[in-house]
This record gives sequence, structure tokens and C-alpha cells, in this order.
Amino acid sequence: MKEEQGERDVIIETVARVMIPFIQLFALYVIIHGAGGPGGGFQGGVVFASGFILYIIAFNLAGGRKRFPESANTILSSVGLYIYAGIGLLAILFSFGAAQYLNYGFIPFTSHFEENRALGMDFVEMGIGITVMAIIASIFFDLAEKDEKQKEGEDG
Amino acid sequence: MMEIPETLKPLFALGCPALAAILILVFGRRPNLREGVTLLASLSQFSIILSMASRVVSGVKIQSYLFPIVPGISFGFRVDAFGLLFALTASSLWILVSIYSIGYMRALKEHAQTRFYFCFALAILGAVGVALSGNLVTMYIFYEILTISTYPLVAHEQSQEAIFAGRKYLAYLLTSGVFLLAAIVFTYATAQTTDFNPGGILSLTSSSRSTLITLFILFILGFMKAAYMPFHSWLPAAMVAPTPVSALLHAVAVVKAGVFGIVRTVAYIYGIDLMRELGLGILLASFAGVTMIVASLFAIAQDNLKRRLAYSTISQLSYIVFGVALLSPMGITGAILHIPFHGFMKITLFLCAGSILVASGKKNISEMGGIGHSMPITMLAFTVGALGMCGLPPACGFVSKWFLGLGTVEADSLLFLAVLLISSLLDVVYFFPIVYIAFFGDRERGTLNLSEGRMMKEAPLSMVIPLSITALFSIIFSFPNPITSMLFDLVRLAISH
Amino acid sequence: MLSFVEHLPVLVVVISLLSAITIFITGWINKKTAWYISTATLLSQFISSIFILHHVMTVGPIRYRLGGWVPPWGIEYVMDALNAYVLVILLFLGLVCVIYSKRNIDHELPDKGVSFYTVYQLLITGLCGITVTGDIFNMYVFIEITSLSAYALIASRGKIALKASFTYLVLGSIGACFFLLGIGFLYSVTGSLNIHDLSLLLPPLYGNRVVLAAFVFFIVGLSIKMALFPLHTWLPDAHAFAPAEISAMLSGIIIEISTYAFIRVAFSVFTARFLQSLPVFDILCWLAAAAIIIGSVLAISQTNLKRMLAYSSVANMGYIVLALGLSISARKAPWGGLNPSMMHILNHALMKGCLFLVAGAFIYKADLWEIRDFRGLGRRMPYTCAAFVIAALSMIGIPPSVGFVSKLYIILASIEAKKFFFVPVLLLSSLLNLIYFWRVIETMYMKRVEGKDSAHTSHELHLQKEEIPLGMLAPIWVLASLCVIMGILWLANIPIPLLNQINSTFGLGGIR
Amino acid sequence: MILSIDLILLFFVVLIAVAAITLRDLLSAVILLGAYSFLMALIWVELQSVDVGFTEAAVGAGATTAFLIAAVSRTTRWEKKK
Amino acid sequence: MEWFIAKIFAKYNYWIFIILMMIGFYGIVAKDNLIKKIIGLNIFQTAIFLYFISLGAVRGGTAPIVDEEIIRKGYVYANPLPHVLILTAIVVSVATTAVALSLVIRMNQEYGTIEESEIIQKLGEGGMTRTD
Repeated sequence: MKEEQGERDVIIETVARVMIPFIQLFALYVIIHGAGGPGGGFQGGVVFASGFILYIIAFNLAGGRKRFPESANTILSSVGLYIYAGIGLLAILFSFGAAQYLNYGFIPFTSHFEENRALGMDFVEMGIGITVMAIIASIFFDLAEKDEKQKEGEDG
Repeated sequence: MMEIPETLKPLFALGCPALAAILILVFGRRPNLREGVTLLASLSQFSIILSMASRVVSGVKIQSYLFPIVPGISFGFRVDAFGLLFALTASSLWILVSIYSIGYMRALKEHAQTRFYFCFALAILGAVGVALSGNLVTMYIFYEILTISTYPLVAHEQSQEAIFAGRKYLAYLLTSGVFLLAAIVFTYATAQTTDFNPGGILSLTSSSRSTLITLFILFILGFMKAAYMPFHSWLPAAMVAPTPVSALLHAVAVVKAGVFGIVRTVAYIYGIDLMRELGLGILLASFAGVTMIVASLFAIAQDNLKRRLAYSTISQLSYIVFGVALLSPMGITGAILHIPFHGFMKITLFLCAGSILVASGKKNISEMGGIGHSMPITMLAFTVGALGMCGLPPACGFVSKWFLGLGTVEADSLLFLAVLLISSLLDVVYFFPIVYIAFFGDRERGTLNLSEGRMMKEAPLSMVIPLSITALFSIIFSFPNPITSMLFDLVRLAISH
Repeated sequence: MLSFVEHLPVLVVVISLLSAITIFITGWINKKTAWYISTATLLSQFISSIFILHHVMTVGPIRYRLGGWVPPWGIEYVMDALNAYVLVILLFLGLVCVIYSKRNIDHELPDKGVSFYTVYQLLITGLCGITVTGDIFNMYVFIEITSLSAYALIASRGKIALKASFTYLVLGSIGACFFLLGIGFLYSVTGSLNIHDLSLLLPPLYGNRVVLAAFVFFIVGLSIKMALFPLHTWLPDAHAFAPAEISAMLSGIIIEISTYAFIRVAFSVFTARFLQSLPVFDILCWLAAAAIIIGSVLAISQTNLKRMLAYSSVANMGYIVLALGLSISARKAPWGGLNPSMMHILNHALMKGCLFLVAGAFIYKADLWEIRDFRGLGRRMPYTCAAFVIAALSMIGIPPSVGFVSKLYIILASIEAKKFFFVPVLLLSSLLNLIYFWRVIETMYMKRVEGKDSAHTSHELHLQKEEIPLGMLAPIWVLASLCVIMGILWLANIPIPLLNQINSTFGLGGIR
Repeated sequence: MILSIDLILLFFVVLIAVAAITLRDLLSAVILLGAYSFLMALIWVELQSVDVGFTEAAVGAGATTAFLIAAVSRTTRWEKKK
Repeated sequence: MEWFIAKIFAKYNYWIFIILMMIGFYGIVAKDNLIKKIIGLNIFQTAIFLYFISLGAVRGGTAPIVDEEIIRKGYVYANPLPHVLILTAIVVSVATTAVALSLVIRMNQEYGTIEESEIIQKLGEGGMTRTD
């Protein structure tokens, strides 16, 4: 990636500007479409994060940090995991202990058991996607940032 | 006093020192209270053990098993005559040594006194536990507690020499503990039990001769606490410890625990008949005989009083082993009697050595010329002890040696009788010079060298009284009286099965 | 309808994960909350684990189908006596360590508290996961979560710890890959990943070379993770330079959970019958014997306390593996089967946990690493040193401590198995333990402080007491006293019915 | 699956793996590792596992390579001779 | 001979998997540079994934994607379970790589080098035993 004072490359910047929205849109598609086709939360999350990485490579680190501050990273990664782990707990709660953990069919999104199950899975995929996106991005930040604030990498 | 249920008595007897140890730690900063606790514990322990004596004499074996460890072995106690004898010796001497050590430690302003009393109590716990335990595993547990808890006592000085002595002490004794553990495990593997049984437990098994002999050697290596040669060198080294420690632990509790273990093994694990059949008695007796004589020869060469006493201990312990190894009733009687008798006599000697050290700062025999004039009571007591050691009346050593002599005759072995007599003669050779120097030695030389302007006088009363008592008992034991007859009853019970 | 207890196996894992996130978030707002959340979580997990154990003991194994999917396809969590027992040990030591860490982390890792507790909780998640899962691939995932957290936690100390952590990472990853490969081989012949299912599908295939290869890959992979002798090279540095509570967890729990995984694979996926047909366990015995002796000898040569303890861990893994290796041959005796190894897993956790925490206390209070610097410590930190003495005596094997009991049982097992060679090995190791632990005790209590040789009364006055805070002392003493209490309980056979239940799960164990 | 494509891909994978290990220019090695991952992803797609191929393309060729490049840029570009 | 060649080439995927594993292993063991070690580790892991995928592959099958047409026509499709496993394993591998890289970067800060032998040398100079 480029240093802050380095010269800017018009071609790369332009390509990045055009590409990043598409990459992120594609990522969302992959996340949502995970249950029935190739893809899922994890892949989508990685693709989404690769948008950020492209941004950082094309522009600069500080700008990337501004777009995606540490606080957002913290909140997003936690929220994603909360969704992922919490949905499973909801199954137990809504069935008053009758259903197992992760048995999404018991969460009353709709009145149909199978539909609930599919919806629950979508939520879980979303949770994973958010977390993975946040964590991959933050790992990249941590690896690339040259400040002396030493942090160890988060582990997904 | 509340009556304690009989089966709980062994537990209470062990509870006294355990509780005392905790209280000593609690009252670490208040010397009077701390030492009061020690005294109280020793007294109550003795009375509990004494109260068991009357029952045991009437032929009852007090048993209390707490819980099974593995099938066939329970953690528990079984008080028989032999164990009780050792327990009585250890606990009664604890009282006297407690009184004595209060005087000794205070007079010399020793450091780390709390640790001293704490470990002392634990060591007594170990010794009495060894005496009362009903099987080898229980015994092993207490045996190791005894080893560990005496280490801080040996290394008490914390000088280079003391640390080295402590290291040596541990190296020898824990190594032997490992052998003992191996022996116990193999015993269990062959006999499926480790209970002490008067007829022996191994005689019932169908193990090969060589296995049994190997196992016996393991056992003997395991009881290195008995300080037989050539594994004796930890004992003289350990004499750097404060005198009460040497007295109680290295003349009574630790070494006696080793000897006690050997006797237990010979009589209660192997059984006399099996021993005779395997020819192990001769082996053991030769070992013991060699140790008796060689250790005496070593003792002659020592100038340091405590070291000389240490070598004397090595020699005397072998008397006990020797007596048992004769495998004759008289020999065993002598051996068993020698346990309390030697305890009382040797402790007298050690206490005297300590008193001399406290009163005059002298350690070496050659410097003690004429000391008997300034410390008459101490040196009289010393003389009594020395007489006993040599097996001369009126001290009780005579009685036990008499029985040992009868034992050799019974075993039809003139050679062993000769060994016994030579060894006794050697005892005279190394003990009487001390007595002679003390009373008739060159007084000028002795006092000039060391008194540093101080007037020599007797040690504090708290030291003189215990040593007088032990000396007195050493004489009393050799005359018929209720105590002696109780002892004899116990011994008779112990050998009859 | 599932009862509440039957939900607990999965809740134990999920609570831990949720608490990791919560610590992350709340720590971002207020750093002080991290410890409280972590402690509360571990406490509740520990209580749940006791409920689980009770349920397993009284009612029977718990089978929990995640998401309601039927086992060969869905993931199943299975609690039987073995993992309920291990779970209790693991959460207990985890709780003790986290209580200890309150003061220690402020000192060892200033400003890193939040990330420490987050990753710590992830570590606990992974460990619990390994324990509760009944699916072998799921186990792999949890092993990796555990290892990743462990790498990060070790590295958190900085400097040398980085190198140690990297070595651990590389070796650990290779081990995990082997484990994965083993899973792949098994999957290729059976088409199943569920442990129970595998145990039913495998017996007709026992002669199959793929199955044998899978077994070998499992053994090698897990041997790296549990630092069995020739593969132990990552362990000493990692244990020595991690923060104290992580050293305690590494030595007391993490390598032992790998042993648990090994037992699970060897006895649940494969069975005792399969193991009997192979000489693998005999070879393991010899490796373990080498580990015991060489680990102890290397420990003697160390001058740094924590490194010494680390090598001692190598030796102690040797004990556990030796006990495991004997378990098949000595299956019928009351002390045969898994009893000695199960015993030593608990015992080692208690002893080594205590010792590492004490070593941490020395670093905390006086920045002491080297054994020779411990002169006079017995007076400066009397309670800490007393705890060290108890745990060290236990390691040496003085009765009635836990170390004695496990040694006794392993010896009995080796006699029962007619493998007499291991008896002297065990006895010798006891002496070697004595040498290296006694050196420390002697320095702490007996060596005089330099320059004060002449008058010992004066140095008593000179040295003031400098005890560690109660928050650190209490965990140390809990472990130290348990070293003795558990020893007596073992001798009194009180926990033995549990072990017998474990044995009977695998068709081992005897008559009692 | 198609044997020839399969074989060609596998051949290149091995070649690139060897090159990635032996090259002393770390940046090139890292980029080669990206290429390796990408080829691997192709093989997997070809072996009917679109899902995994997709993931490997995103993660192996994408994220991992980005991480490695970041790491190389912060440390050193050249491996030292032994 | 032909039989032999056929036998060897029938499972060419597995041979490649073993070769790749060895290449990766060589990278881990023989290379002094830490980043090279990580590259080796990656190759090692990927090789194992290749093995898993080869397991699931079915000759003449299709990708295991739920589609009305596939089910209706009764196509053979590859076993999807290994794929799920490998997805998870890839997650693990990228996490491992990330942790390893962050370790490497911090070691570079501490010691100014990423060559293992030099780091060990510096540790030796600074006295292995103390950390601060």
C-alpha cells in the first residue's frame, strides 16, 4: 500500500472507486444467498472486507481508518457474534427449553416451522458475515498499521 | 476427663501433635503460648497412649480402620504390644525433650523457633503414626512424613554444613523411601494385603525363594533409617542439628522408626519361620554384627562428643536388628526391650551433651577435662547412660543385652555371642574415657581453654531435670517394679503368637 | 421435553463465547468490567459443570443434538462420565486462574486487560468445546480455537514469548493438520464424523490400512498438542514465558485436554479391542518412560523456575501417557483401565496449577525468575512459599498428597500389566523430582541471604514480609490445600466410583 | 471432470508451490502463493466443490495474500542467504 | 507395467496432495525466514484440503447445489459434507496465518529481523532467561 505522501495513481483509484460498490453488493448477495447456492456468511464477509482492503491499497491507510474506525469494528464484530450465538439461544428460550440450541424452527418469525428454520439460518449467516467482515478488516488494519501501539491479531 | 472411645484412641493420639503443629503456627509470635501448646500436646498424647496400654496388656488389639485404599489395604491403625511399646517410648520422651528444648533453644537464642517446634510436632506425629499403623501402606505414609518433617530440623543451622547435612539426610532417606515403596507394592502384588500379621503374610504365598530374598533386600534398603552400615553416613552428618533434635530424632524417633520397620518386616511380614527357611536371619545378623563392631571402632576415633554418640547409635541400633535376626524368642525379647531402653539411655547421653554445650560451649571430648566437677548432675547422668550402653548394671542396658546374649545361645551361635561381647567391650573403650576425662581429667587445661572468663556451672534447670529423669528411668527399668513389669508384659505379648 | 440440565453442555460453551464478546464490548467502555464478567461467567460455567457431572452420575449420559438434526448429519454433544469429569477440572482451574489474574494482569500486562480476558474466554470456549463435543470434526475446530487463543495469550507477554508462541503455532498447526488428515481418512472409509457412529461403523474395518493410517495420524497430531516426549520442543519456552495464569492453564489444562482428546479418539472412536490388536500402546509406554526420565533430567538442568516447571510438565505428561499405555494391559484391576491417568490429569492440574501460580507470584512481587535469587524468600513471602512447598512435596510424591496417589496407582497398574520395567522408572523419577524441587525449597528456606552470614538474628529483622495480595494468595492456597485434601480423598476412594463409571463406558476397569 | 485440465492445473500448482518456497524475494513468493491459492480454487471448482473453490479464491487468494503483503511491507522484502 | 502406471495415475490427486504436503513441510522445516515458514504452512494446509475435496469428488457428478432440475433428473452430485468441513478448515487456516503474521511483525519490531537463526542468536545474547 502506499505511503501517505506517495503519488496517487489515477487508474487504480478510478478502478477502485468503480469496483468497491460492486464488490460489496456482491458480498451482500453471497451472504444472503448462502443457504441455497455457493457462498454464505463467511465468504461474503471476506469479500466485503476485501472491499476495504482494496480501498486501503488504492488510497491510504488513514483514509481507510476514517471510513472504518476501530469503534465500528468493535461493535460490528461483537454484534455479529451476538446474532450468531443469540439466535441459537432464542430457540431454547422460545420453546421453553423443549428445543435444542440452534433449532431455529422454534423461533416464531412466521408461523411455519420450515420457514422459521430458513430465516434463522439467514440471520446466522448475516451474523457471521458481519463478524468476519469486521475481523478480517481489523486484522488487515493491525497488520498494515505502522504505529507502535502493539496489538495482537484477533482470531476469528 | 471425658472418656474417649477405644477405637478412636489411636486417632486422638495422632491428633495431639497434629493439632499442636497447627496451634504452634498460629501462636508463632508468642513463645510462651507456643511452648505451652507443645507441652500440653505431649502430655495428653502420652496419657492417651498410656491409657491404651492397659487394654493392650490384657491381650486386646485396638483397631481402627478409616477407609480402604485398595482392596486388601485400609488406611488404619492396629495397636499391638510391639507398636505400643515404641509409641510409649516416643511419646514419653517427647515430653522430656520438649521441656529440655525450651531451655536449650532459649539459652542459645536460636532462630526460627516456631519452625523448630512445628516440625518437631510433625515428626512426633510421624513416629507415633509409624508405631500405631496397622499395615505397611499406612506406615509408609507416616514414615515419609517423618522424613520430610525432620529435614528442616537437621538443616536448622542453615549454615553451609547444615544444608549439606540436610541434603545428605534427604538423599539417603527419600531414596530409601522409594525402595520401601517398591517393596510394599511388590508385597501387595504377591500377598494381596500388607496387614501386619504375627505369623507373617508372605509365608502363605507361593512365591519363589529368589523373589522373596530380593524383596527382603528391598525392604532392608527401604529401612535405611536404621542407619546400618554402609548406609549410615547421614546420621553422623545430621548431628549438626540442635541437640534436642539429635536426641529425640536421631536417637529415638527416626532411627528407631527404621529399626521398628525392620522388626515389623521380619516378624510380621515374613514371619520367623519363613525367615529361617530362607536363611535370611543369618544374613541379617551378619550384617548387623559387622555394623556393631565397625561402628564402635569408628566411634573410638571421634573427638566430637555428638559424633561419637552418633556412631554409638549406629552400633546400638544394630543390636536390635541383630537380636531380631537371631530369630530366637530370647533374642527378639532382647531386641524389643532394647528399643525403649536404648531410647532412654541414649537420650540421657544426648541431653548431657547438649547441657555441656549450653553451659560451657564445649563440643569436643578432649576439652572436657574436669567438667564433672562443675556439672556434677549432668555428668552423673552421663555416667549412668554410658554404663547402660556398655551393658553394665545397674543401668537397663544390662537387661536387654542379657537377653540378647541368651538369644545367641539359643540360636546356637557362639560366633554371634563373641561378636556381642566384643562389641560391648568396644563400647566400654569409647565411653569410659569420656567419664574418666570428665571427672579425673586435666581440669586446668579444660577450663582454661574455653570458659572465657565465665564461671562454669550447671545448665538451666529445665535442661537438668529432664536428663536426670531419663537417667533415673534408665536405672529404674533394670529393677522389678510396675513399669518394668508392664514392659515385660508387652514384650511377652509381642513375641507370643 | 429436555430438562434444564440437558441444555447445559451447550450453554457452557455458548455462555463462554457470549461473555467473550461482552467483555470485548464493555471493556471498550469500561476496562474494569472485564474481570468481573469473566469471573461471573466462569463461576456459572463451573456450577453448570457440576450439575452436568451430577446428572451424568445419577441419570446417565446426555446426548444433545444441535439444531435438532439427527446425529450422523448434525452435530451432537455427548456428555458421559469422562468428559463431565474433565469439564469440571477444566472449569475449576479456569476459575481459579481468572481469580488470580485480577491483580497479576495489571502487573504483567498493563493496559491489555480487556483483550486478555476476551481471548481467555475464547480459550475457555475452545476447551469446553473440545470436552463436550461428540463430533470429531467439531473437536478439531475447537482444538484450533483453543490453540489460536493460546498462541495469542502466550504472545501477549511480548519479547521472548513471541518466538515461543511462533514455534508453538507452527508445530501446533502441523499437529492439527495431522488430526484433520486422520479425520479425512476415517471419513473416507466410513462416511461419518459422529464419534458414536464411528465406533459402530469402524469395527468391521479394523484391518483396513486406511484406518490404521488414520489412527497413526491422530496419535502423532495429538502427541504434538500434548507435548509427548520427542515432540515436546515447543513446550518449555511457551510455558516459561507466558503470563503466570496462562502457564498454569497451559500446563494444567491445555495439554491435558489434548490428552482427553487422545483418550476420546483412542477409546471412543476406536475401541479397546482395536488397541489390543496393535502394539501402539506398548510403544507409547516406552515413549512415556523416556519422557519421564528425560523431562526430569532436563528439569534438573534448568536455572529458571518456570522453565524447570515446564520440563516437569513434560515428565508429567509422561506419567499420564504411561498410565494410558498401561490401561489396556491392566484393564481388569481396580487400578487398571483409565483410573491412574484420570487421577493424574486432575492431580497434575492441581499441582502444576499451584506451582505456576506461585512462580507468577514471585515474579509479581519481586521480579524473581532465577532459582538462585530465591534466598530468604521463605521469610519474605511465607504463605506463598508454604504453598509451593506443599505442591512441590506433592510432585515428589510424599504421602498423603495427590502426587503420591497417582504414582502409587501407576506403579500398581504397571505391576498388574506385568511390565515391571516401569516400576523403577517411576521410582527413579520420584528421586529426580526430589532433586529439582528440593533445590528450590532449600534455596527459599535454608540458604542465608548473602552478606548476612554472621548473625542470623539480624537478618530476621532485616527482611520484612512482602506477601502478595489476598486475591492472588487465595487461589494459590485453594490449589495447595486441594493437593492434600484430594490426596486423602483419593486414598479414601471417594471419587473412585466416578472413575469406575468412566472405565465401564469403555469396557475397561475392574471388579470393585 | 476433465482429465487434461486437471493434470495441467495440478502440474502448475506444484510448480508454483516450489517456486513460492524457493524464491528469495518475499513479495514475489507471496504473490505466487496467491496464484497458488487461485489455481487451487480452480481445481476445486473443477472437482465439483464450487463452494470451497469460491471460499479459497476469496480467502486464500484474497485475504491471506493481502495479509502477507501487509506483513512483508512492514518487515523486509528479501530473505537472507544462509 | 501398464497396470502399474494405471495404478499410480489412477489416484493422481492423492500423489499431488502428498507432494504438496512435502513441499509445504520442507518450507516449514528448512526455511529460516519466518514468512517463508508461514507460506510453507499455508501450502501444507491447502494440500490437506485438496485431499478432502478429492474424497468428495464423484466421477461424472455435479456440484452439490440444490436445484430442482438436478433432483428431478437424478444427477449424481459430489458429497457436500467434506466441503463444509473444508470451509471451516479454511477459516481456521486464515486465522492461524493472521496470528502468525502478527507475531512475525512484532518480532520484527523487537529484534529487527525475521530470520529465525538471528532471533535465536539475539535471544542468546540477551540471556534467554529473562523477558524484561
